Amino acid sequence: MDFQFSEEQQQFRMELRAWLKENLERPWIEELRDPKNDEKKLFDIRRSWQAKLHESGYLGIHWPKEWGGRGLTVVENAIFAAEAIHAPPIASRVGINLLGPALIHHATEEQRKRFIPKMLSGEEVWCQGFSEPDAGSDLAALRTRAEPDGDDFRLEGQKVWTTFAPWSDWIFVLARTDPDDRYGGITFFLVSLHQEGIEVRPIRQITGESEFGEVFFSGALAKREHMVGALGEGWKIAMTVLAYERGSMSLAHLARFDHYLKDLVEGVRENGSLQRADVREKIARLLVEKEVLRANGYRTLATLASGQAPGPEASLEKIFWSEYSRRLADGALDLLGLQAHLLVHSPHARPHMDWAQEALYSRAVTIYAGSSEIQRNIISKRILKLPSS
Amino acid sequence: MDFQFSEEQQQFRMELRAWLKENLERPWIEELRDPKNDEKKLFDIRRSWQAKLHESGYLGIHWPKEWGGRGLTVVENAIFAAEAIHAPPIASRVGINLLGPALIHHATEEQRKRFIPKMLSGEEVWCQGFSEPDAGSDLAALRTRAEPDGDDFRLEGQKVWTTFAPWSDWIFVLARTDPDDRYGGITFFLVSLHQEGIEVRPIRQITGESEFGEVFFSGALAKREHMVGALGEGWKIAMTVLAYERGSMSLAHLARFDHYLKDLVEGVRENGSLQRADVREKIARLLVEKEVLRANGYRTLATLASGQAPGPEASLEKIFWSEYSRRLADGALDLLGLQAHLLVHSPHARPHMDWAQEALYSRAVTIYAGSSEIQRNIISKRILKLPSS
Amino acid sequence: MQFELNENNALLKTSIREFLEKETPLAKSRPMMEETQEGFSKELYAELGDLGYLGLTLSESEGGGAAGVIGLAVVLEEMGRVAFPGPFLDLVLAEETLCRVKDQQASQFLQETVSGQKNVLLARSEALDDLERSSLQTRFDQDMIRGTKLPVSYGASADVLLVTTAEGLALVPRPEEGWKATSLPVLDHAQRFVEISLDSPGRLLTDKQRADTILKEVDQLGALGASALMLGLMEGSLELTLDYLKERKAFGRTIGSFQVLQHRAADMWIRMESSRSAVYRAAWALENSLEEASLLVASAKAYCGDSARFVCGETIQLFGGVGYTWEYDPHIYYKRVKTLEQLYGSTRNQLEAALQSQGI
Amino acid sequence: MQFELNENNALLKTSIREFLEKETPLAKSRPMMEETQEGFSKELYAELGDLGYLGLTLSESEGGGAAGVIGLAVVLEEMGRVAFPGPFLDLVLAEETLCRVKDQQASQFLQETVSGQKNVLLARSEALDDLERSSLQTRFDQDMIRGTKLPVSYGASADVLLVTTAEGLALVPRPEEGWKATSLPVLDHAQRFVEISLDSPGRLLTDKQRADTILKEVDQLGALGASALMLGLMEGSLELTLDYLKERKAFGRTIGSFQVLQHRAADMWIRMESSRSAVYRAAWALENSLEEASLLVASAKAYCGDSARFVCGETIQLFGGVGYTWEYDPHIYYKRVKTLEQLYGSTRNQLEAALQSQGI
Repeated sequence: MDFQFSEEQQQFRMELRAWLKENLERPWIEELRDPKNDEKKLFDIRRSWQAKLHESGYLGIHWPKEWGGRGLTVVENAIFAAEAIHAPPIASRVGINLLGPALIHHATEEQRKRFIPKMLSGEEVWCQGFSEPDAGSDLAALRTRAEPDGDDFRLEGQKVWTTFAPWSDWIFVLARTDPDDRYGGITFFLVSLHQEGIEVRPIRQITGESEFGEVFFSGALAKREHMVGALGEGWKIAMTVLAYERGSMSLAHLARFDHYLKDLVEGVRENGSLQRADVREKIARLLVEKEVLRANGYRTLATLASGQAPGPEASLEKIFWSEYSRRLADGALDLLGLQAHLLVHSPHARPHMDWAQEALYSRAVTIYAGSSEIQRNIISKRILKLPSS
Repeated sequence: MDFQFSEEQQQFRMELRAWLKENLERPWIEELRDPKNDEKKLFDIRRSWQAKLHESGYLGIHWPKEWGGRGLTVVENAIFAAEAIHAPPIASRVGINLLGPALIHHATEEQRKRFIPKMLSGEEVWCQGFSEPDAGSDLAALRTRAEPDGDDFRLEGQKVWTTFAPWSDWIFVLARTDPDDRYGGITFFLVSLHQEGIEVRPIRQITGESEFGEVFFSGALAKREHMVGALGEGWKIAMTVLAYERGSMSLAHLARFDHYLKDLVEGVRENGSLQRADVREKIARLLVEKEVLRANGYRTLATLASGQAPGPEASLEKIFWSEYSRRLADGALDLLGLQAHLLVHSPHARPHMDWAQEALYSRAVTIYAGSSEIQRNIISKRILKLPSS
Repeated sequence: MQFELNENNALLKTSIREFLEKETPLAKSRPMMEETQEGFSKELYAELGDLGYLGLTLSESEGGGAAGVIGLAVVLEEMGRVAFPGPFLDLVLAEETLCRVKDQQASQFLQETVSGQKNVLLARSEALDDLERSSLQTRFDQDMIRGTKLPVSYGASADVLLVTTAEGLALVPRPEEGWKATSLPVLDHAQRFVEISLDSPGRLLTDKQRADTILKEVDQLGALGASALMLGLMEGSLELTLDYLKERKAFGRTIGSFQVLQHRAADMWIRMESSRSAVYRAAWALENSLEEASLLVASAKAYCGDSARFVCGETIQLFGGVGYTWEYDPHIYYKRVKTLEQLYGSTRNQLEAALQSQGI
Repeated sequence: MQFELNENNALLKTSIREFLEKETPLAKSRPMMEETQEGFSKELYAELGDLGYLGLTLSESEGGGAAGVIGLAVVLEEMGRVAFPGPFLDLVLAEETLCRVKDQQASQFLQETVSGQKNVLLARSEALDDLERSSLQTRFDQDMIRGTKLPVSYGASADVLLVTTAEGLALVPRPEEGWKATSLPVLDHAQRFVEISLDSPGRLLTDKQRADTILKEVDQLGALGASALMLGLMEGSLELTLDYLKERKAFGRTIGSFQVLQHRAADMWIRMESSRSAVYRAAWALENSLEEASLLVASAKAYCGDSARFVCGETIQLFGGVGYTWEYDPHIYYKRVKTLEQLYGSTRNQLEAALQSQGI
């Protein structure tokens, strides 16, 4: 039993910290607060930050060196996530965190050579084409069709909740190649967004931003050489992608939560209520749960570091961090009052934290990447082996 | 809109209060605390208290005068429940609160004459034979059979969770008269416990008491003249019994909760923690919820007083008071510490309140009389009209 | 014991519902919230004035509708149901303040507010949080009001402000050059808050002691009104939810057939109906000036706040992805509720008030 | 980063589990709780001594097993799983106190406790609630200890008490005529608490300052131990629940096929597994004397308390009627948990300790 980072890992953290001090010019929240930065501009900042990280070897930290990675482990990757909390998110987060590992496991040599380097450099930004308007929680109900066209395929259908679709270059798509086989009739394609037969429309979120988009396919080309795995293996590959989505990110969220809770404590200190016993109890519960979340995160990290793939236990972490995130944001809005409601560019807004955005965003996290309800279904069926109804 | 008691009702309350002052010698909790009182002795006290109430016209307050009632309304009945909080519970609570109204609505003239007067006087104590080991939440799965025997019937089977079975004289039983008709094959019988073919075994509860019992039938006689309603009408009658069980008792519970919360406030005042903001918040929430419970109770009372039968809305009250009862007891155990864990006869136990008993009992109330899960099923199906799965 | 509305209030409920369903279903009102500077339609408020809704609670001699507290609750519940935008409740509270000060100029402004010609609004708070301050920083001195008030609800639209100062309650008509009003955009994009720095001529209406008495009464009405709004917001939100649960399909079934979602909806309904009991019992107690009104109003506000957070939040969850889009309506309800939890006496302050009302 | 137990602890887990499954399944241990005066089997504790479990955490030079904090957590988790009765944790804490005082008589008592011949127990609390008191009322004066301690866990079975006094920590062997020990029966019928009035000869082992230092360390072990017990109680309770959900039928279905009950069970499992992460991370930090140990131990105790209340309470609910009977086992778990929430640093005191460990 060991919940500690090794000396080498601590060394990595120190070097990274120094590098960030040198290279990160402005904390991300200041970019967000800067009225000159529209959404497009902000995305460009993410893109160039990604390029900078790539140059310095801080992308694909736990990927094999042969694929442009640093050849370290998930532990160093988690350290990076924790340290880079004030840096811009990278542009191709979805590509690097979700598609990358899937390509390393399931793609051909040619495909890896073709896609991984440009994914890392940020030259090609990726988005994810899984969900559809009638296939959200019930992902296998997806209806986007890939119709054979010579050696290749033509896509017809629609994807939704596609993060950063408007600024992406490529999309990885689950498409139906057999209408009669619910799971075995799904295939995994890599598809260029820069072609005819594709239309991208932004979706405005309740925060007012348009991080998401819809992608419409009407005869867009999906090349056979860009099919990952065999025909009909899409579901299997998608499940490993989703496991990565659920499993490996607790520590990145934790770094956010550390920062947020610190701001909340500062806030109640400033408004003079930190000594109230009711305030203390609420903050203490948030502190305690955060440590439990961290313990869960380290435990998963230990499992992953020992080479095991993320299993259904990942559902626990997804539920915990997403529901914690809601309790934390609600707690801040309760304890800081309307100050925490102020939008980031408002006078009197807290300088280092955008609580309004976080409070709204915390309503999304229990829905996306498998809703809390779906995760509990998974636990009760796959772990507790409770019978189907 | 009016949430007030009329002048006549206030007058009734004042007279009752005076009567109680005169007639109640010892608060019930002192009887409970008295080591000389075993369970049998306590039940005798309940019996003689019931007789005293009956003499003075305080039983069946809202029943028609012709059936020995006082001819007032559910409102006066609720006032009685609130005022008599320190008095012993009556012996035949189940008979008077549940069976009585059902007999008034569904029984024949002869049956009413035969059973109601002795039920009121306490000469005959009643218990309820609905649940079975394999028919709890799923009551219609009951299997106790009533086999024709000449004009009459013979019972075979087993009932469980029969409150006060060991000290009762009669039981009202749901029995199956047609094995192939789930709902229409159930009939309602009044059955004497003092006969061959009946065995009563006490069930020990987690409090250590044996308020409940099991009743085993092996050929016990159920007379046709004691069948209520027609053959196969038992389910319908049972549903009105259950509606009374759910619907009319919020205010009796409220009187308990008023007393409990008062004790909790006294307790934290005595231990010196009443000024802690965390303690204040917890108590305030319990106070606020109790007022909401009262508002719901008055609203139901208004509905019942206008002559309407209790509907599926009764499920709301059952859920609210039972879950509130758990929050209240848990709150007391949190705020008073081990003092609230002490059994009633222990040194240092709170003099006017048995929190340990209440904390355990509060785990039963969300199970009996239709579990919280069953009540939510009823609301979602019958009120919100959500589709069956 | 009776829970039904009396005839007048039942009629009031029908008429305001008809009006709102015609004039401000969300399809019509969202552009007001999202595309106008004021955040509401001045024409519509003028119409509300013409129809008598703006003077709802005032006595007939003051040109009002004498609808009482229950009538106010009825109207606000309906407004909540469609997430009606603008300062309706704030205007009512300003009116209730004006009619208590017995001042000629105040009476004139009162008439103009009732008829929808002028907006008189209260400016009281001096901080964004809900913590109690020992004293007000805004001062009245030699016919001038100096200080900073924030947040002031819809303060940019005010023609006259009723300003609390350390010396008492002051009347401050908007000066020609305007106040220094800084916009404070918040999570609820439909709301308009400003910070107002005052260095303006004004007049003291009452001394501090009398002001405190008046505002304590007005605060009870504010808390009750916000509770009724939240009750309505829960209704509107739950209606959306039930429709969606009955229509949306997943895994080959209507999602409303999943037991977990059924029980969630049952809990939402329990919260809503219990809030209804609490709001109307409190309204009745306040209307009849009963001793328990303080406890019941505080209880209603605290309970409705917690309940509406749950109901309107779960609506987003049950809608899934589309619940997080700007296009769909659940966020309108949720955001409004989050703001109302904090205003008109925040939940934690109401909890404390409930205790104090019982001498605890 | 590694979560698995090392070889020694894995072996320890296997052996204690075997022992407990053989010696004290609930069918065998419930009569100890329910029908004996002591509430546990002295023979069994002697056997635990023979097998070395009573000196588990002590160093080898003290005749102990040197199993460390993680080893202790392993054993207590298993004891929780079968709701093992008696003062095991209390004995460990007394031993840990004795071995820190460096006193010849204390060392002798330590040996006798390790071998299961004597029960040495701590007597510290002077009130039934968990509120902090400014000073101890029990006094040491002229070789006499005078005062009242309550509740003292299993105090009636003690041969020697370690008593906190205003002057420091005192050693009080049971006098021939016995103490005035009054039984304090509580909700958890398996527990034995007494109130002890002392007017007995005794000896001061350390002064107040040193006693505080020692007991602060012992308290951390106590909180960690109680957390591990609660983790085990959750495991035992959830095992019962899952078996029941898979076997019991209603409405023509196995009740475990109802989605609402599935999600409840999922929440119970989440609580249990998260408690496991928290307990072992805290045990690891304490074993390695890391700075974050204070935070992690306090977090584990607070989190396990809330979680075990939920898990063991819902077990009763999911069992339905039979869950409320004496005969079935769910109440054994639930009652134990309710007591543990209050003892070894109550939840609210641990929450405060967590904050203070961070300088908040």
